[in-house]
Amino acid sequence: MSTATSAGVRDTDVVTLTPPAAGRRGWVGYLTMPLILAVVLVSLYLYVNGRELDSIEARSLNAAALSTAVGEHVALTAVSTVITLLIAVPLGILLTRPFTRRVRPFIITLLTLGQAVPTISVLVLLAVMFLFLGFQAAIVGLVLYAIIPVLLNTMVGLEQVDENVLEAGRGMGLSRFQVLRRLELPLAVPVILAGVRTALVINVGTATLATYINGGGLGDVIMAGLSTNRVLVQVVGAVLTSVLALLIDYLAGLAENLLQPKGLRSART
Amino acid sequence: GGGDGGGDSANAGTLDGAELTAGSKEFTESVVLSQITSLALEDAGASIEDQTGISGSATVREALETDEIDFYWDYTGTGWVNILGNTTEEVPEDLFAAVSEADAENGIAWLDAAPFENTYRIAVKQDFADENGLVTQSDAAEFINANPDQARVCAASEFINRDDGLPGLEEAYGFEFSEIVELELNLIYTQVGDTCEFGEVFSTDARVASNDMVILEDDQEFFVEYQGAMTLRQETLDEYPAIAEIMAPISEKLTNETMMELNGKVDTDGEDPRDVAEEWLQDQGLIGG
Amino acid sequence: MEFLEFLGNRADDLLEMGLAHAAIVGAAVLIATVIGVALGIATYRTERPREFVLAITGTFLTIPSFALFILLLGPLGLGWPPVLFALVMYGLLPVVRNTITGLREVDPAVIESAQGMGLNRRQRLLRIELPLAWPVVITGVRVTTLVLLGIAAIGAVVNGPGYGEMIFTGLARVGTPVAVNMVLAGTLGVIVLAVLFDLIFYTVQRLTTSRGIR
Amino acid sequence: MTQTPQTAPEPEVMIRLENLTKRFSGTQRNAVDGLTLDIHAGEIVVLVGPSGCGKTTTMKMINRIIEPTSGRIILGGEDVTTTNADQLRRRIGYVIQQTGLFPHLTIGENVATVPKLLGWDASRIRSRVDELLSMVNMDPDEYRDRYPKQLSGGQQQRAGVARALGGDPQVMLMDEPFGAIDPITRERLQNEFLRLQSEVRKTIVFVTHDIDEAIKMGDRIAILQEGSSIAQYDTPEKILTAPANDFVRDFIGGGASLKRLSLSRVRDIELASWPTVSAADSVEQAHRVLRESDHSAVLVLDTEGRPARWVGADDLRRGAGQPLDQIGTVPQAVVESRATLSDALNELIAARYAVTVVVDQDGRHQGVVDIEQINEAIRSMRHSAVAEARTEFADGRTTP
Amino acid sequence: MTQTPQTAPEPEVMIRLENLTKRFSGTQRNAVDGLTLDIHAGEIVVLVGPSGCGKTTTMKMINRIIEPTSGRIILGGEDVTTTNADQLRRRIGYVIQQTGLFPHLTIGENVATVPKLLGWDASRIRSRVDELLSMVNMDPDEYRDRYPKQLSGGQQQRAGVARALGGDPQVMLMDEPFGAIDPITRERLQNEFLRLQSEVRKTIVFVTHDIDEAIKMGDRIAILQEGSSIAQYDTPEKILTAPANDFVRDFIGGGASLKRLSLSRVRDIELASWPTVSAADSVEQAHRVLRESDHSAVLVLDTEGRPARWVGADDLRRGAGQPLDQIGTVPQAVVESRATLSDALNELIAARYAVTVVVDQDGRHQGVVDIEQINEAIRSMRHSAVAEARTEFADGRTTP
Ligand SMILES: Nc1ncnc2c1ncn2[C@@H]1O[C@H](COP(=O)(O)OP(=O)(O)OP(=O)(O)O)[C@@H](O)[C@H]1O
Ligand SMILES: Nc1ncnc2c1ncn2[C@@H]1O[C@H](COP(=O)(O)OP(=O)(O)OP(=O)(O)O)[C@@H](O)[C@H]1O
Ligand SMILES: [Mg+2]
Ligand SMILES: [Mg+2]
Repeated sequence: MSTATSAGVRDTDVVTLTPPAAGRRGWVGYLTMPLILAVVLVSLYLYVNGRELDSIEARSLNAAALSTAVGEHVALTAVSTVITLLIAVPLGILLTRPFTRRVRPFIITLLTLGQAVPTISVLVLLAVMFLFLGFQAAIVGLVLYAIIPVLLNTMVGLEQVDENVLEAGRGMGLSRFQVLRRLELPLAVPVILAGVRTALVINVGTATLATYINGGGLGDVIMAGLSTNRVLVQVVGAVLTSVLALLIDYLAGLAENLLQPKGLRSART
Repeated sequence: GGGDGGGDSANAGTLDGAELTAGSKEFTESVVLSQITSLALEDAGASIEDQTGISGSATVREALETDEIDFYWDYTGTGWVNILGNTTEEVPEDLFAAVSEADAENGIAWLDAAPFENTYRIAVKQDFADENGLVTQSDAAEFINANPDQARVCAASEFINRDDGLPGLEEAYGFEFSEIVELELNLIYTQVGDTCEFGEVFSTDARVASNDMVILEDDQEFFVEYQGAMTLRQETLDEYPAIAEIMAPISEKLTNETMMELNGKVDTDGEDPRDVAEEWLQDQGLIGG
Repeated sequence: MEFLEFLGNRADDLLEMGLAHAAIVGAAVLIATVIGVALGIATYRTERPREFVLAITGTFLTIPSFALFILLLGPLGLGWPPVLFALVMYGLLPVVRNTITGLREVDPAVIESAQGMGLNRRQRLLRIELPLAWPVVITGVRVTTLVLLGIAAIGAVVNGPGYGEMIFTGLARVGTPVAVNMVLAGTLGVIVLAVLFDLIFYTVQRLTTSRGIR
Repeated sequence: MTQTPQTAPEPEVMIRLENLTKRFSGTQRNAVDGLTLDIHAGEIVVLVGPSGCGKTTTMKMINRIIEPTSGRIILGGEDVTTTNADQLRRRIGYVIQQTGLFPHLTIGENVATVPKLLGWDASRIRSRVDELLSMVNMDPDEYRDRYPKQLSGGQQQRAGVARALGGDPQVMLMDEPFGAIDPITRERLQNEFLRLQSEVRKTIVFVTHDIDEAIKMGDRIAILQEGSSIAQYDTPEKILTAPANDFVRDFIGGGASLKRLSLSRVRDIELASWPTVSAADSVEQAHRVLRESDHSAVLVLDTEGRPARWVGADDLRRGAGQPLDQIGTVPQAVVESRATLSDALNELIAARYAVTVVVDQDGRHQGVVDIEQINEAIRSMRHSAVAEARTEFADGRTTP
Repeated sequence: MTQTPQTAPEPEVMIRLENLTKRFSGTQRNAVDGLTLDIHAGEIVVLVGPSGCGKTTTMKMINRIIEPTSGRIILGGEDVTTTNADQLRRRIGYVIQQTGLFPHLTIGENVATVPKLLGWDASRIRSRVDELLSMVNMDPDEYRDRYPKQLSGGQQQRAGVARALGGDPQVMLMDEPFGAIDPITRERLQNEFLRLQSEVRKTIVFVTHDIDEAIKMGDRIAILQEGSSIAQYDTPEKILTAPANDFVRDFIGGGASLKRLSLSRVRDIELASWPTVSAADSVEQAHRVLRESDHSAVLVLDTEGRPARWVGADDLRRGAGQPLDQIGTVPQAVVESRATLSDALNELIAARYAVTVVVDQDGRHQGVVDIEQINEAIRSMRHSAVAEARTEFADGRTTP
């Protein structure tokens, strides 16, 4: 009996149409993630500092090397993400317009391939077949890899928008473009952003592979640890990567909160 | 147990019933060595499962320690630095003894090392060497100091980070590469002459020759010579002491030249490592035909 | 020409690797979907757990595969077990994220009427919310499949099954004539699998999405 | 002053709302503010009130889709404010204002939802679905397999009603269920509902903006003001004849008397008599009857006693020699005695002689209704309503 | 037989639908089947018809949200069947049946949509939004910044109407715009609309299920049957008094005569006279007047000529000695001459003496309406409608 009751209460707590702070987290809520990440970083720093580093470890674990790596990593992620968005979102929009119905499956399949090719193969093939290396090559690999999550989510997001709303919009004389910009895109934001955030995280992770082709980034640190079997170095590299991923995801979350129209915030938040 | 006709197969049957797993790193030499070992042990009656081609030194070593594999070939330098966690600022006189002794504490036995020595080297394109008269590392140092615009090096992470690698090299010869292009080890061979003028290579790698490269002579003997040796868990060795006996004569014959040749057959001629190993063993009469 | 010859020579190998690759990715996707959807369902209504799950599954995706495989080698050994495990870990995020997003997008009026009819939590979820969120969820699964097809190749570092072996052996031989062929063959293999998987997904998506919401 | 004098035992209270309050976050006012209301078992209670006054919110609190900020809900004697909401809801059918059909399910599947929940077998579900669709005037074969988006607005609404009826719940909450339906279908649905209701007495809370519908459907009507405060909670008759205040008067709008007429039937009033003759009678006979009365025409009845003709003095003169049922005009304004006074009035005002002929089921003449009867009926309703209201007031009873 | 005799010049045709047909894929029947309809500029045309008969589909074809399967749409003389749809739509306001508010925009932003499109400046938009919200009876300060989901059903609908009015379009399509709104607000909106319409004559196509609304709002009513085939397209008066067929009769439902009354005003009929006396007159005077008439009471007027009292013979007897305006009863049933006959009847049936007193704007007595007047009015409407229909038929003209 009591379980049933508590289940009921929990259930309806969630269901109530007016949660105390639907989508409007308090400052505490907003600060949680950065705080956790800061704590992780500080503990890592203290731990590394407390250890006697041998020359190999010292070569990787110094402020200059690490900040370079982080900087490069951020650049890799940022550039690849921006390019991904520039390609995938417009493409997703195009592919949901009626006039592309015919070519839709082909293009999607084509891009699917880009996603499926192991990034490592892309990098190797670029390097070996085209002698194409470095930052730019890494970007190609990353972009190929991240397009699909964004593209598919863009398309699904756009297709999910309530037909009545679009009809009302068109009925008011909004042009196709205006319907897209003012109604479809804002209403698809949550789903599109889900794809973008997935892509971001994937990019941060995959960017470590750039080290194979002189792309730089935290992959250098991880690889240094891996190739010399210095666990500490590996851990530092990996933790920095994860922290970076979570931080970027967190920022994307903030962006989502900003971009996502308030009227949409799920009542059941 | 008689044997399978191999006349000089003195070991026939000594490993009957042994079930072992062979491991190796991903590069050709490691695989070939492992195949040689497998074939030899099989010849002695063991049955071998093949888990060769594991990527990364650390991975293979971890696999050995966790019983996933029973043996693989490693290098003393790798043992000293990567496994035992030392740096190469001062390398002991007898590296093999030091490593095998230290690693015994981890329960890992190193069989006697083979005569071939695989080590880091810097290589350049043949044309480039000819053009600039580069024969030794010292020539290179001089050239680099004079032509910083032609002083890029392709190297893999391990080399870049080890004291017995790039940092030490530059210090020893008194020069500095203008740019370090960090690449996956294998990608270096195709990039030298393109993205970079100099490349880190392994001394026994057949791809040096096949890609028209020459190795610069280490005239100051900076590079630590890394000997290859088979490693296995002490308990395995205790159980099958015959392994050491079987491998000793084989090891002896593995010289630099031999390894270059065997590697070349795989890498350049595209032969299967196991076939290459078998052919060599038979040619040498080390296993029964 | 040379490449075609190579393909001809290694056709059997390639087919076998393809089956293995498909099998392990298929299994991983299945498991990741079950776990991911379950996690999504368990957390989509409450902010803290939801963010927590997303953070964790996101972190998984950032662990370098090499490091992860070495980590898994101890408990899981070589071959398919560590690969499967790692693939499941990597595959969670897209599924979880899209499940959560899909479920949160369902029209409140519809949920309300389901509630009004006395469908309990589970029934609402299974009969109303999930089917309505399905296009988004299955898109996540599709993304996961594609991501995993690629990552599975890296499983070769612990001797996992699939085209990775071909690719990595090729990589180890760069500078030799066969290298490009091997990498290319392995890559093509993955691509073919991707097309096949995507075809399946396309069909599944069409068949499992109600006409009423297409 | 709240002593309760001996009154007739009240029917069981099915839903009791006690001081129910809801404030939505971010708003200044309570959407529902301390609403207390008893809904008796087997009754249809209609909620009417200005848009935004809290009707939907109240309904949603009853089945706990919205949790009250404070107050209690008692269903069949049991406090359900904190019990399992799903259990509660399965006992309550709910027609949501926005229809809320499940877009991914066909109409048939939508309607089958609750029967499936209840674990009925497939054939029973199927026949139930067909029955419900037919009931809401939708051809099952045509609509069963359509998806909601393929229906017109009114069709969607009807499907929503059918769906809510699926499990045959004892309590129904219906939020403007017939708002988007045309008058003919709507009347059919209303009648169907009332017929059903007379068989299995459900407890129904019904929201509508159509006062006529409220009057027709409601056993009681609650007229709500801003914040769901009750302006009047009473039977339709009382609300029409004795509105509690100006708000109520305004709300029922013009034509309250006319509306009131639709609640009384012709058989309930005393009919006026009108001079009649039989078709077999002679013209002279008719002349005589006419002359003796102060009316300008006589009603000719056929052999069965059914009204056949209006015959006036002129007609008699002109049609001399013809049988009585061949002259004069055919009566147009004829209603059965179960017709409402409103029907009678509608005929009357357009009828010759301003009079409506009343017949029984077999069409036999019963008498006539003229404006006097209507006037008298209305005035007596008024008096009794006022008298009753006074008594209640004197008794210190609040409205139920 | 289609020669068109000289008739008054018809107003310009704003929307002409020519043989418009729509079949949805996967259905057997045409949702709209060869509809031909002329809508004149500046008129409100109300579409009514059974649920699912194709009203919404027709509306959506007019602004090309649904492309017709065949047929033509001519807007202001221009064939728009194939022109740019966006351009077209911007000239047409559209109130969608399901409100279709943009969920991600506040109410203010929703309403501002078209003004923004038109590039108005911020302050003009703001004041327009406030004006429109007030017009639909929603306090701008309270609702401007809410999101659609925070509104009640009726509030959402009103916001939808406000939004459609935003750009002040010349043509409006309104699909059940007032369906979910309470009677008071609805009447206010209707009146507001009619007032606006009398100032700026828009062309409006209006769908409703409320016949009274149709009668009130429509310059013409199109009663549609299945497949949008026209059962009758005529003025409300004609439809009520001369329904074209049984379908129409059924559709307008019971009480057609009563409804018809709401279209005529008291000032349009000849009033009956009733004996009056002045308040200053003596009781004897009143006695005399009463005796001379065949009525049972006299109406006492005050010095301004406004009805002050009903005084019957009894009253005179009992109240002897008192001034006339101190005895008898105060007249309750009083209407102004611009009231509808329906209002008059409503009063009449409940009034003492079954009579409604009619006064002018200043409250001065004009005469009375009793049942005879009503009866006569209805009957003459009937006759003229029938006569007109006959003429039209004889002329070979089809319904316009
Ligand atoms: N997308 C569609 N696919 C198939 N049939 C449809 C579709 N939309 C509408 N219909 C059908 O077309 C007919 C006309 O629909 P429409 O919405 O125009 O009716 P309506 O007159 O507006 O009805 P209501 O008064 O109920 O709103 C209906 O029978 C409906 O079932
Ligand atoms: N989620 C919400 N947040 C804030 N205010 C709300 C919310 N939902 C409803 N309201 C407000 O609460 C009041 C009551 O709303 P409710 O929907 O109960 O009205 P209603 O009586 O059903 O009206 P209608 O007849 O228009 O459907 C309205 O003023 C509305 O604006
Ligand atoms: Mg409501
Ligand atoms: Mg409609």
